[in-house]
Amino acid sequence: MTKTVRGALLGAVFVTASGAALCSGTAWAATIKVGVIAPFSGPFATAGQTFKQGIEIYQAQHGKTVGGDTIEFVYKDLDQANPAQSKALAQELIVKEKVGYLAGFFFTPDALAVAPLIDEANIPCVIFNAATSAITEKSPRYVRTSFTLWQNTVPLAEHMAKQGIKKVVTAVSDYGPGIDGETAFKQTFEKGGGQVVDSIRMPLKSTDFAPFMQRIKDSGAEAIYAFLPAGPTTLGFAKAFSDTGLKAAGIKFFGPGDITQEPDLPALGDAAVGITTTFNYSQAHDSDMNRQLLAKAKELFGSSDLVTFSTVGAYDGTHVIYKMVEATGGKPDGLKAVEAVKGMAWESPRGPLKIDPNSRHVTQTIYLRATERKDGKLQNTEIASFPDQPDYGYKGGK
Amino acid sequence: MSKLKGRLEISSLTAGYGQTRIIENLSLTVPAGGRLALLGRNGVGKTTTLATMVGQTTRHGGSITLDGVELTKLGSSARAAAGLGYVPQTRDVFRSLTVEENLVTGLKGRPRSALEEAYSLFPRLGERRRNGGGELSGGEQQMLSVARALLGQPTVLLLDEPLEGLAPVICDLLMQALSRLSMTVILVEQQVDRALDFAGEVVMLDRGRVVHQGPAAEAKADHALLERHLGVALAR
Amino acid sequence: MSAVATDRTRRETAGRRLRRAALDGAAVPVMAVLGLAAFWLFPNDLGLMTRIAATALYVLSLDLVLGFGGIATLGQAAMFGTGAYAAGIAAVNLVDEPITLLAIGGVAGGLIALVTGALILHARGLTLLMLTIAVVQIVQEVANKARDWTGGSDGLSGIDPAPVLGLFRFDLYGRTSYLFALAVLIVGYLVARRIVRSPFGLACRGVKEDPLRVAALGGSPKRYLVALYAVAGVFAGVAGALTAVTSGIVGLDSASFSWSAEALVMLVLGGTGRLYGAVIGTVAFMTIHHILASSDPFHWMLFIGLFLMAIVLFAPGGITSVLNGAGIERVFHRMKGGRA
Amino acid sequence: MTTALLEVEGLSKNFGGLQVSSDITLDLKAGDRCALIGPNGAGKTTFVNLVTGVLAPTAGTIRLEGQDVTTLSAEARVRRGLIRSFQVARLFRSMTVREHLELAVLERERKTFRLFASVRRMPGLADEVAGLLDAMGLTAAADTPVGTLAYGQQRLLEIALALALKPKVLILDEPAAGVPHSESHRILDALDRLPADLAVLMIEHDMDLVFRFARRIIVLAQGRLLCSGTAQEIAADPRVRDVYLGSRAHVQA
Amino acid sequence: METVFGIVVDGAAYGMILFIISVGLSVTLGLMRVVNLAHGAFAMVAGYIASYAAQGLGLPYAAALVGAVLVTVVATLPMERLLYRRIYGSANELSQVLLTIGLTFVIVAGINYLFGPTLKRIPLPDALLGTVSIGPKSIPAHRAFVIGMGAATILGLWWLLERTDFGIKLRAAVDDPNMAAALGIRTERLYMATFALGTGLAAMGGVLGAELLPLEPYYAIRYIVLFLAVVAVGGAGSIFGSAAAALALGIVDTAGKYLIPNFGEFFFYAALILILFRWPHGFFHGRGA
Repeated sequence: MTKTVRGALLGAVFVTASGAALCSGTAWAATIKVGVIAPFSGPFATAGQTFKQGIEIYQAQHGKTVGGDTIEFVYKDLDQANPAQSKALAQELIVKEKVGYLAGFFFTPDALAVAPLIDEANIPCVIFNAATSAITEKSPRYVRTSFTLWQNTVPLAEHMAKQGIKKVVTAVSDYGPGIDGETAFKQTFEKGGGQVVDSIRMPLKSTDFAPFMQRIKDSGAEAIYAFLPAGPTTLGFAKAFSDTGLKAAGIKFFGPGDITQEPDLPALGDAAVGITTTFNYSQAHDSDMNRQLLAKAKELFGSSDLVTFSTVGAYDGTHVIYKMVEATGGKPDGLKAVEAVKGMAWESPRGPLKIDPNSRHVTQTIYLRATERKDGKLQNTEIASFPDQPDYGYKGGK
Repeated sequence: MSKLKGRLEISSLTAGYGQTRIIENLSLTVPAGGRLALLGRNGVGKTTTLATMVGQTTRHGGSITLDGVELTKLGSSARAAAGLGYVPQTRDVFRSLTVEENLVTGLKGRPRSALEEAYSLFPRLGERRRNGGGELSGGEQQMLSVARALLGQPTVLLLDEPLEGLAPVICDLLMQALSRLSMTVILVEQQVDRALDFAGEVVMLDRGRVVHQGPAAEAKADHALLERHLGVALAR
Repeated sequence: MSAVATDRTRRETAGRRLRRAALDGAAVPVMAVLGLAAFWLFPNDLGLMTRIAATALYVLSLDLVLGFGGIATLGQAAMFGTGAYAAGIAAVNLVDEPITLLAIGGVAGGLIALVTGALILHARGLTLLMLTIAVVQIVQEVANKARDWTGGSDGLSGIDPAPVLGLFRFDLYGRTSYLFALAVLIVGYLVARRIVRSPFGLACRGVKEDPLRVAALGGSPKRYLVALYAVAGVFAGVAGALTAVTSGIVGLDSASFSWSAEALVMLVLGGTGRLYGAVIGTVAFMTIHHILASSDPFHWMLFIGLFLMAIVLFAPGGITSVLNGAGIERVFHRMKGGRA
Repeated sequence: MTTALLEVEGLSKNFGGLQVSSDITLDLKAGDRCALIGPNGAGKTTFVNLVTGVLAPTAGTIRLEGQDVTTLSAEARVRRGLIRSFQVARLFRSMTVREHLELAVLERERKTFRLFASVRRMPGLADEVAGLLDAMGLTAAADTPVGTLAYGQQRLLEIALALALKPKVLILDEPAAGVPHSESHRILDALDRLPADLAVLMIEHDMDLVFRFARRIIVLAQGRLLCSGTAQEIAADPRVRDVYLGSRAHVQA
Repeated sequence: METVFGIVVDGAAYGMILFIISVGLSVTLGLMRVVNLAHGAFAMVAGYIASYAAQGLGLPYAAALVGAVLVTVVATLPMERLLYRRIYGSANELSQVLLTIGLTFVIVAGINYLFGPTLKRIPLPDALLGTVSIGPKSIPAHRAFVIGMGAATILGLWWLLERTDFGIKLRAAVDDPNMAAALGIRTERLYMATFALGTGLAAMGGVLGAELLPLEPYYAIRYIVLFLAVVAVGGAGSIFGSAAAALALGIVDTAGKYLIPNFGEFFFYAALILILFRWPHGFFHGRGA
């Protein structure tokens, strides 16, 4: 009895509410809003800051309007990986702020969480960082301007095999991207004739890395492939590597470039010297566009120290969004917008980029870099480049 | 000699633990240098009276003054500083501290050399100065507790059943030591004869109230009085 | 004299009890009315409000163990996360009926609570606190390791529940989600209130105050605590499942120490030992957090921190203690210039 | 009538090297009104804890209605009818008088694991609680939280709680301790109305109460049973005076 | 054999850092019954001060260490008077948790505002760079230094608590606060001094441990569980308990990571559960020092 009453009530409430919402919705202004979800507080606040800087640099260089429409960015703080919160924020951005685009996303789960929303609302989502290959498979409206672990690791593994390195230990943080990296490395390196003598998965919360170093030492490897998320753990790992004498023992340190991201370099200090990484961007990249970007950063924020891979991820992501707005004439149509940028190629501060029409992930040059001290400041010096690297992990990964 | 200190006045004191009221409207006065025996059967509020004086119960009303200084507003440690020395019934020797360390806690800022006073009063403590408080026999604990209180040079000493559980020889020894004291003493004791020998005045309590007050010598002779307030045999 | 005083305190406490009983009775209608009013007033914030409703149920489960059983825990998310994952895995592989999913989450949360509770509830104080932390860390690590089932750190996505009662689809605007979550919260609240007022609830309150005394009445304190822990686990599991169903995704954060700690903060904020305290604390914390985080995404933590400290210093019984009138009365007295 | 409800035989307890109870033997029959007295530190509380199962004895046996309960838990003994009240009122401060009694009755009836029943609507509960409240004169205070209750009433509630469990053997640990003079008659009245077939062991310092209540008195000293007998016998026994009045007895002799 | 030796040495070094930070928490928890969740925040504050002193002001490492400890202690003493004094005693543990979490948030936000979210470091002097050989195992000089400082802390605390009047009074107050007060010991002052001691130890640990527990604003929240684990296992208030617990947990953690790195996290918490089953009140329960 009460059940039916409650059901009826719920129904009535629901019908009225949907009616109200239908009437009020769908009036699009000449201002096009882009919702950015990223960590702006908490341990990963730097990432959000670099996103914001990337966007602001791009807007400072290219203006805030596209064909008469003003592009406005709305920032939402998501301090750590929290998919449910990510979805709620995205929903709020879509429903309340009426954004036409979603962007940002530092962590994979947060990006994955919005897939059903962007499909239902038909909104494109441009990922500035989250690097697990599988994300773009989950919705046709994802476009990614960062990198994947596969993309960085495959050329690195090939390079190492070519160098004649035979025995390698992989040491990765025990979570999705880490395992992506481990798998990519193993497959490629063993194909190239090398041997992975030990695979260590380190708990994400590790603070003391000495035992792992002991294990690496005991394995008799000539080199390590390491991946940890940027931040305090990386610092601990790199310091332990040099402190426990592995570096002195001549063991070579390779990894994706997250490990020596620019904001962390001062803290890493000399422990970072000699680490060889592959990555899509270095602050030290030698090009006019990059120098302009750094100059703009200095002008806007007083310093270009923070500029790193996530800055250009956001910078180029903003470019993609501008192109999407241009292609759709400001009309809200997610699929059409995504369609318009498929295959799009352009020159970025990090080099030539192209959106792969299949994976909607950016095909780019991956650089081999050595971390060294130059003019008293640590930098990632590019020593070789591997052009046109796709996301090797797309559909093949896992 | 300067004027003797240690005049203690308690008026209309009502106290207990939390809501419970153990003593009600209790008043008594001890002159400076006086010795008072506080007697009564088990559970009539003797211990509560002493604990209230050092500030470790819930006071519901009344006042306690020492040489005109109102104590009830002060915290426990300030009362000790004002001149109260306390030897609780449970002795409360710090079990994890050695004998010497226990004595140090009673120094109230005096130099460590003063510890010798305690060792000369109770040579036994000197022999056991390195032993843990928890390792002492009952008698030794009692000596320690008394010595610790005396080291602070109190003007009023509150003794709660110091003889409880002690062998007669030890009781004799302890009472001899106590009889040499010159400060004001309030003694709660089950061994009535020893208490009356020691004290000048006696106050008897029953269920939290004063039922008799007078010179100890008189009380000692009045067997009926003792039976009535202290004995077990009087059903009515 | 003293008789008069006790008489007055008795009258005062009777008044407070009356007010508390009134608050208790009014809680459900007030919750329903405010919940529905919010539906119309803030149609754009339904996502947030859905999360608040689901979280309130979660905090309610903590209130059951802490407020009514005296079990201090920093591991309640173990039950929440287990429920969320169980419902999520079931939704991906087995069923998509939302209410069935809630039931699966509840059973999973209850079972994990029963097993871990039987293991750890002999301990007290800091030891118990550490054991609950250890449990939640292990649960999280299991979820991280069981990548094939849970998606590991990528989160478990692809949860696409069927329409509620076969009628109401989960829509983009979150209308169904919100009303569904609100309904589940209210039903959960009613059930919790029933349990609190049951013989079992009475016995648990006894254990909270003095376990030995309960033993002297013939009851076994540990059995009550384990049972209560399991019952609260069911609530936490349902709350986890509700979050999974309405958000469509489960992440490792749902079984984390920090999510447990956050629940504790919200509960203490609202006031323990009253069911509506859990709801009020959740609404207050999450709303304030949301407002601060959106007005200043960079430094909201400072203000949340100050707010928490202010609560301890000025309203130590939580927000509800102010509602209960203790604070208001004092202020009122002072305004009249009278002395209490 | 003649079978003993509670039999204690050779009960001993050591703490470390300290013998706190040694070789205590006694029994209680239905209808017994027995008092246990002794000076501070005589081991009365230890004895109660041993009998009720809070402490495990070093040696000896405890039988309840002929059955050995020595190894049973405190809860199990309670469920068999061995009930105690506490010396310092040990109550649930935030719960009301009524809630206390409801809990006790529900415990007795083993109904405390009913999660979805309403306490208020348990059949027969309200009536039984009302009866207990009435018997102890607590009806007016029924809905007062115990924390704000006058102390004397708390002691009455202690007794009521014990009665709610329908004991066979009742151990009262200083039922009148801390009760102001003006209120102690209420405790006495309550004790007078205890069910006749109950075996009661009372631990008490207040000799008025002991002599009025007990038909048999047991004296404990230094962990041992010193003597037992009627009030007159105990009053006349020099050993009792000795332990209570100290060596004055010798002085007089 | 060499492996076992390596695990023990690495574990001991890690354990010593945990010990230095945790023992302060143990002392305040044991004596004042305050669940001070802001303890990690105090360690972090000291680390930042030292970092600033060394990098911003160019002070040598030793001066930065001493300065950071002093500044931290002086800065937190008003908090003792204004905040902590209201929440002493075990009756309101929940208030303690809420207040100290709130304080932690404020400190985290403050540090984030002042220093930014990036990692900060305290440059080590040359003497602490490089490695030191212990038998077949070479360990970083800095770790050896930390082990030495940990040992010195144990000895220093032992001397302070066992041999000085302050220590005697402190232990007396832990044993029986009422009796201590009745003997004229001013427990309030004692609490203040103990709070300062606890904060000072946290500060020293924060600076010394900055290489292992890197300085970033979330330090305060990230590691508090570790510190609490040490206190729970060691028994609140016990110095040797804390040392034993920190060493045991350090070695267990190290062994787990070495032997089964994929399940390192399990290993640590499983060990924690087992230890707390065997010693539910910690290794040295009830001992004052």
